[in-house]
Amino acid sequence: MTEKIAFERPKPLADRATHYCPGCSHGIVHRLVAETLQDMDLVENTIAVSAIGCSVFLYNYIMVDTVEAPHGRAPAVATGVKRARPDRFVFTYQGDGDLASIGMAEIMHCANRGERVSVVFVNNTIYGMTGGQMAPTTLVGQKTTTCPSGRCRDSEGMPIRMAEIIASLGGTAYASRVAVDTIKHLNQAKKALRKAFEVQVNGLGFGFVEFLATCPTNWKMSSIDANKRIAEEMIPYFPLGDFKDVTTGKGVC
Amino acid sequence: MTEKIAFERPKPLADRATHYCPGCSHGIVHRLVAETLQDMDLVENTIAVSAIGCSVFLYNYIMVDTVEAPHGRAPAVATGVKRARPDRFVFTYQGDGDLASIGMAEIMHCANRGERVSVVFVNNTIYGMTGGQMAPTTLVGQKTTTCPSGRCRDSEGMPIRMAEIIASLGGTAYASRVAVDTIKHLNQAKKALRKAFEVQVNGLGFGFVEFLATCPTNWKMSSIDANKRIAEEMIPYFPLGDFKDVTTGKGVC
Amino acid sequence: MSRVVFLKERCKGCLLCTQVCPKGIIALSGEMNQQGYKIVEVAPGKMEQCTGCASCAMICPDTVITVYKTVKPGQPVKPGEPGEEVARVNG
Amino acid sequence: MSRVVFLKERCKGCLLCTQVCPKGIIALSGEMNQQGYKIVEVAPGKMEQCTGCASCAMICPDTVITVYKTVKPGQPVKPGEPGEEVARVNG
Amino acid sequence: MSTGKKLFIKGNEAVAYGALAAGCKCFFGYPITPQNDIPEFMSKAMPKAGGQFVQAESEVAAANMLLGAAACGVRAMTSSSSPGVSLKQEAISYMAGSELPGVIVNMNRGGPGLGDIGPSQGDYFQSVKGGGHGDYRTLVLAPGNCQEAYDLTMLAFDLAYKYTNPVLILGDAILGQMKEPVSVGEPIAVDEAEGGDWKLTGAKGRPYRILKSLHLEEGSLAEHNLKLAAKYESMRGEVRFESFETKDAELVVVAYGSIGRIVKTVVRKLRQEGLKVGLFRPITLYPYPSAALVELAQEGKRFLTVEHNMGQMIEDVRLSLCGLADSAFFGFPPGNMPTPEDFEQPVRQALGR
Amino acid sequence: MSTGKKLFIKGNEAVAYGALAAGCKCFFGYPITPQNDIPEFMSKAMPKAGGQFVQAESEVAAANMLLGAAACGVRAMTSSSSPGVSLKQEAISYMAGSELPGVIVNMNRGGPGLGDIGPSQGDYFQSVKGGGHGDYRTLVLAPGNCQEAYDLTMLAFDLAYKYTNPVLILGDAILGQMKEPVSVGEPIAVDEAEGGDWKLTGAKGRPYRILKSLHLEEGSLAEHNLKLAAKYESMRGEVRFESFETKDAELVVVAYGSIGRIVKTVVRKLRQEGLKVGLFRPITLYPYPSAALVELAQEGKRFLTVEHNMGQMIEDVRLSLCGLADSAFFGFPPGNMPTPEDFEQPVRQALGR
Amino acid sequence: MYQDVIIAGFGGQGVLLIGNLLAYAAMDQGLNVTYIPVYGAEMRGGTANCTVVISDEEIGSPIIHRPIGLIAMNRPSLDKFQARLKDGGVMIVNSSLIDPGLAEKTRIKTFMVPMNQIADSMGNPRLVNMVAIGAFIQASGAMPVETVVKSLGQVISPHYKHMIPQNAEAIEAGAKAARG
Amino acid sequence: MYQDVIIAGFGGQGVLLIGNLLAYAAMDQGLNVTYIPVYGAEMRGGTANCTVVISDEEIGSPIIHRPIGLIAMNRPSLDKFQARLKDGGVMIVNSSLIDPGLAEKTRIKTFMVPMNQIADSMGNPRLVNMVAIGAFIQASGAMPVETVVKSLGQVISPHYKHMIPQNAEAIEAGAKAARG
Ligand SMILES: Cc1ncc(C[n+]2csc(CCOP(=O)(O)OP(=O)(O)O)c2C)c(N)n1
Ligand SMILES: Cc1ncc(C[n+]2csc(CCOP(=O)(O)OP(=O)(O)O)c2C)c(N)n1
Ligand code: SF4
Ligand code: SF4
Ligand code: SF4
Ligand code: SF4
Ligand code: SF4
Ligand code: SF4
Ligand SMILES: [Mg+2]
Ligand SMILES: [Mg+2]
Repeated sequence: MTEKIAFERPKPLADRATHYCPGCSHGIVHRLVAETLQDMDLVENTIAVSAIGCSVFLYNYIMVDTVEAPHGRAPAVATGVKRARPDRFVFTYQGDGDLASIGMAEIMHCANRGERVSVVFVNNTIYGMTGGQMAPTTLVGQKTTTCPSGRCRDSEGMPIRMAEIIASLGGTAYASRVAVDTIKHLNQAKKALRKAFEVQVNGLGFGFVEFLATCPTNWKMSSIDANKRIAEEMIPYFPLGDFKDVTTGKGVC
Repeated sequence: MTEKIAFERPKPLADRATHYCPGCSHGIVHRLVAETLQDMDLVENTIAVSAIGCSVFLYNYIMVDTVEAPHGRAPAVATGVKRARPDRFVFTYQGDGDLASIGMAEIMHCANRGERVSVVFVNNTIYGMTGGQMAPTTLVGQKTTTCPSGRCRDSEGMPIRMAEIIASLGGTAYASRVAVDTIKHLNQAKKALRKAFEVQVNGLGFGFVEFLATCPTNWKMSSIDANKRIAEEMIPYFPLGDFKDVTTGKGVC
Repeated sequence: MSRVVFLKERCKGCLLCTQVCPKGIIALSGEMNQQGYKIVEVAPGKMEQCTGCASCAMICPDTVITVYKTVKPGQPVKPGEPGEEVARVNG
Repeated sequence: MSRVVFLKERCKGCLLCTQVCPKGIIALSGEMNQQGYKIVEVAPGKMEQCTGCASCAMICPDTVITVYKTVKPGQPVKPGEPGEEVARVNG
Repeated sequence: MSTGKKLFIKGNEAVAYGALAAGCKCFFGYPITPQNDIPEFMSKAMPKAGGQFVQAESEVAAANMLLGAAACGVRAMTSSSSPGVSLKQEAISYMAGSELPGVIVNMNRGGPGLGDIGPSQGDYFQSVKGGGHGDYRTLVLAPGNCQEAYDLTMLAFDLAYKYTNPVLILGDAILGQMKEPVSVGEPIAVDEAEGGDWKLTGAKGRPYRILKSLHLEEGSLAEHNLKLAAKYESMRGEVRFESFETKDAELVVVAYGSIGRIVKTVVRKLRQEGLKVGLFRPITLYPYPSAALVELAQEGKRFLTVEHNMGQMIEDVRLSLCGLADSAFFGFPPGNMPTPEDFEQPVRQALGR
Repeated sequence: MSTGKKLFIKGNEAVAYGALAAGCKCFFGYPITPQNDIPEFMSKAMPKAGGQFVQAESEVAAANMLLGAAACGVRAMTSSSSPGVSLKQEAISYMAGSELPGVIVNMNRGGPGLGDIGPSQGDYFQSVKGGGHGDYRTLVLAPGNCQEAYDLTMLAFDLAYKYTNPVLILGDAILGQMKEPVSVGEPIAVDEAEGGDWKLTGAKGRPYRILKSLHLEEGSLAEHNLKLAAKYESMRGEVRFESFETKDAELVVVAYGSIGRIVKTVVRKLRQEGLKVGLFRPITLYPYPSAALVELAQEGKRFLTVEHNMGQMIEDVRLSLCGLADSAFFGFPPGNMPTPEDFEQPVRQALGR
Repeated sequence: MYQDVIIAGFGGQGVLLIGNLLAYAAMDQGLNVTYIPVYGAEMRGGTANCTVVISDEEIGSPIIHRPIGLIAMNRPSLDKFQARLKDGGVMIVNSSLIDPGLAEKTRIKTFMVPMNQIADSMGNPRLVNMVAIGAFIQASGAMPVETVVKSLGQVISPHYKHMIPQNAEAIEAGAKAARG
Repeated sequence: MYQDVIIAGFGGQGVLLIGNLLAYAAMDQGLNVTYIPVYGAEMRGGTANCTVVISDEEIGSPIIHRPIGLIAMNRPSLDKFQARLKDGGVMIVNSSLIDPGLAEKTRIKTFMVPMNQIADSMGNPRLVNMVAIGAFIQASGAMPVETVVKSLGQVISPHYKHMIPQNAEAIEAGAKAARG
């Protein structure tokens, strides 16, 4: 009988403490990204584009060449990067305020042009970094600091389902929604991430993965309760699955 | 036997020559808008938001209170107007460069919030005013001054179908695509416009009509050929019809 | 007989009206207006074929055309829409 | 017996690992690290129940946990994925 | 200007209370530190006041919503901090060009780029010279304490309507986050007739109106620009400033906003030592209180301009004094938290003691 | 700088040719009059040059694409006109903060707001003082003719890389639309090593790199700002200007860009009458050629600043001359097309003849 | 040597093309030259104009308020620019479309050229602009007519190369008309 | 009358609350007061601090580099701020968490208060901040202890009104500890 390492910190993940709150999903998604880069041997060929949000310090944790984009503009910055260096692997890492609110035009057009970039989208239904304001993804009824009596469908609209919208655009090769709340979902998430990276590497088009994630701090919940909320409240509104996959023909019209 | 007027200039339409090129669809759409305002007795209660494009002079032709929005931002300006004067009737009039390119974030969020405003969207697959550059709606293969060998799917993506995307958003009460090339289509267009206005008046949500329109000048076609292109090239890619109608339940999930 | 009246100075000669007239009675006139556009007309003598359908007017981007429809008294111009009654000008 | 090793200084006590361990062997330790967080442990004597499934490690947002799996020689850690062979430290 | 109850509130909240008191009925926000208290407060307060709060999709959208509400003659406001204010520049230029009133708050943070979330005066140029395109000016008010934040916000709405022009409130992260007692009053009754000759209400019983900045006919934009220039000139009367211990001062320190008050501590301290130093604190940055500076220069005083940036307002000081006196400059770089100790040495040095 | 064939091209095209010659490999555009020739030209030229043309969804996106390409150390450019340039301000501030090289062209049109599509110098403040937030500076080059448009565009790329800083080219609708003969050369071979110590290429065989403008740790932003300030100071050596008939001039007219050349016609005419007038035309607006102006002032000359705006560069002239001389000002309002006749009278008046 | 001219007419009359032609001819002679069109939204109105300045010295302003040369190809152009023409300046008037009575004749040197007739008589109405430029070159003496003819290849696209001789003829015809 | 103080501790220790409490008490006495927290990204790190300035004159700087008062509720706070305290200043040290040996005792007036013990002994560990402020008020003589007690209602939400007496007791306990 020998012993093998069944799990250890992936190498591209810096060996340091993060600034994230206890239980915050960003750490999990970072790990998945780092592992996938490592698995696909992309680390030394990658240029990452970090966005503004709690994950702005992405570059302190995932050790790849990185440029910081202004809030919401990571897909435009990534377009510039990829056009400048078409042979490099390029991904953005964005929150829901960043991507679905201020950055809506940039993500739509980046996807539609079919830029060969991959987008890691962390949807925690809130503006984390700025202290818990309403996001376009905030669920109806969810209380935030700018919708203190809960998001009201009538005046603030419905949460936006980005993965579905992105899937409907011509340049998208792969669009999926995953969650980080259970081991099963984590395994699915990793597969989805790999696919989103692969479509870029294979020149097929734009890859997009939406992660349903927690923000225990601004949800004012324990990590455990926050984690449960993913299954109880988020997945019913934000269904998991692949919405487009050119490699299987799904969602392609 | 007496004689009745079967058609005359609607009163809200100014009795003056327009600056539009011969055969340009903007004139037709203006007439439809003016007629519908008149039919619904909205003229004196209306605040229009004009956008930047060939139709920037909207206020010279449709005689209602009007504010000029920066390029692409008409839906945000309209939001401000409607929130300031919830009892007024508010519409924007926007081109495809304006609405689907630079103004993508604003139109998406205005629709998603369910602002009680109506949007008249004139899709002529090109930047008219600035001299014929590629728009997000430019058809694949269509030559423009910035895609001189024709829009290429691989690097510039597919034409964006706005009516469908808008229909998928929570706050949208009505979203439709019509054309101005035949009398039949014109009759449908007028009905659609009326519905888009009615959902606002009835407080049901956001109303949106996409008009497939011509730009003979920048298409470098005669007006007649341009008109034919609507049926031959545009409608096959941009299907006509209602994509969402909360009054009938269509497209509502 | 119904009839159409062109506001000549507004016509830009785009010819869209010529395409939709079910009677095919609109055509280029050879005349040019002050804007420098060659304009259309209903050829002399053809006006009596006009049905007052207003197709030409509806497709005209420049609201050049007013359409007068001859109707039996009381008959609405379009179903449901009362036409404005005007002095009878022409046969 | 498989086993897990906690990098105590990284643990933030979020308890997510405690929820996913199929053996339920991870729990709060009563100990606090220098960051000021109450951290978790596998209670003394319970480690032998560990299957090396790595669920705890996968859900940990702070990469606190390293998982060592005891395998028969040549058996891959996860199907298709060769595990890195290390010195056998424990039982 | 304000009576009634005294609240212990942040500068951000003081701005929000001031807006409420001025009859603000529409607020358009977007989250950004260090001004989040404003939209958060307004999200509760606006509905209660019978107004509207919208969290816009971006600062670009928020500024354009402001433009829309302004076109209706409804008192409206937006607030942000540095990067967000950069995004509002196009709309501000449009508002100025279309002569629309509205209040824009900038709680200045460290830049350039993402910078940090600490205090800074790095946006002086953007605010005062105009970060947007074209020849236009916005009134710029720079409160130095929470009461002023409240009072000047009220004033900002009046000025916006008086001149049908956007008005900027330029604070910083200190002002926004600091709490002080503030006297707040009940909302004023906004004159129904305000904006009556231009605002959009639907063209009932009057000719229809157009609010625009496009002027294509030959000469019409030039005429418009001359008219605007005359308007900006006419704002000169709105000049405000604070003079503290300048009367017998040898050295006048010029500083605005939070830095002005921090310098005041230094002035007090040095005065106790018998050093003849005073503080000149511009409260309006546009119009700039040049005439008052000139008067001081004519009295033979020397000057030191102190800013929490690398040198911006110093240009306006020098332009004011041109030919009469020069001003020394001390720039405290954004990214450090300013305290009186940081300015004492430079002031002593300028004093030559 | 340029040899080879002579083309008869618009200023817009000259800029595009200059970019090609400088080894520009990425162009990000968005339509706006009067600069559409640039993206239109580039949409053909870039693919041929083995580069990339992207019509961005907006000017915001175009500027951020520029930021991305710049981060890779690839020579890249974007172009626009006034309202579009307002939208680029946030990204420009980020590029300056992150020390990224890139060229931004502004073919200034009339403002504020939508304004018109004619020439204007209304964006001087935005360009030179910085329309974005925070303390930063961009080099600003103001060509006065098509050959200069070409030459300065080439120079802009070199300066952008020399200082790892954005560089602005400030023209106007006249420069953009005017055709002149221009000598153009073959594209230079860009040094492969350019940007080698910072550019992102994937961290193969070296530590990974971060390009950012966020500095949260205490004092780190301050340090960064001090470093940037020193860099901006070091740009002073790049000063360029043209002196025409200033030697024996009593009056020096200061004017830049298209207005500079229009004034030159006036100077020629008045010289024929024996009037002692000269032209000082700043070519770099940042750094501003203050030292040269000071020299002229020391020779006892008088000054008249002429701009196609309501008064912006005049501040830099006055700041340069401070204490030595004043400058009269004549502002020709944007919205009118400037001709020599428009400036003749003001120049005569300033001459006092 | 200094010459400037405003060339103005309807959008379809080829005004900008002959402005360019003149500029190329000047450039081919080693002269300095600027050309600036009125562009943009105004263009759509149907009238077009451009200004060409030619000089052996460096050129200051490319925009001329009071030109010494004017080609007025239609009535609105005459109305707009005639009064601005400098005393003693040269004006070419398209008498096919403009009532000769409207043209000043004493203050300036006016040449009435029936451009449309001449072009029509050559069997191609689109040559009207070439007639105009021919007349101007002759009347102003700005350069030899052949110089302009030689530069035709630079403004006529290779696809229409075969049209060059006809264009040259039209230039000559215009020059002849100006010669009287 | 002039008093300033930096209050610093772990995020959960209620540092900002007692800063506010002190400010309200000053305000209720008709004094000028400023309060400024360190906020934002730094907050997440787990330490928090705020500065309160009280004066009967107009207050200049709300930010104090060299305070005359310091409440150090944990070790990092002592490390960061002790050296900055002015000579003769007043420092309250939480001796439950901080090794008393680390505190300066001669240059400044130092009061060791076992805040956690005292709070725990009162049956509510969360009262630790009230103990601290009580000690400071007593030690600095900034104002009567009752004034602060009276202002409790302004910082404790109506929902927790019933807790006011217990908080008041903790303030008294702190004051007592400082009295010696
Ligand atoms: C232009 C601009 N506007 C606003 C901000 C402030 N800001 C920082 S992060 C952020 C959004 C954070 O939310 P999200 O993208 O959902 O990321 P999370 O923190 O939730 O992971 C905002 C609005 C900014 N930095 N720049
Ligand atoms: C910020 C900004 N960018 C660009 C422009 C230039 N511009 C004017 S109209 C227009 C778009 C016209 O296209 P479209 O919206 O399709 O309207 P159309 O003319 O085709 O009806 C553009 C890009 C502008 N005015 N402002
Ligand atoms: S605020 Fe929310 S998103 Fe940000 S680190 Fe904390 S838990 Fe994560
Ligand atoms: S350019 Fe096109 S859209 Fe504009 S007026 Fe002409 S035909 Fe219409
Ligand atoms: S009304 Fe009908 S029939 Fe009469 S001319 Fe018009 S289209 Fe023809
Ligand atoms: S459609 Fe109208 S503009 Fe066109 S030819 Fe007919 S009448 Fe004239
Ligand atoms: S590896 Fe599996 S069994 Fe072992 S502690 Fe972790 S979750 Fe439990
Ligand atoms: S999941 Fe990680 S951080 Fe959370 S309690 Fe377990 S080991 Fe600690
Ligand atoms: Mg989020
Ligand atoms: Mg269009």
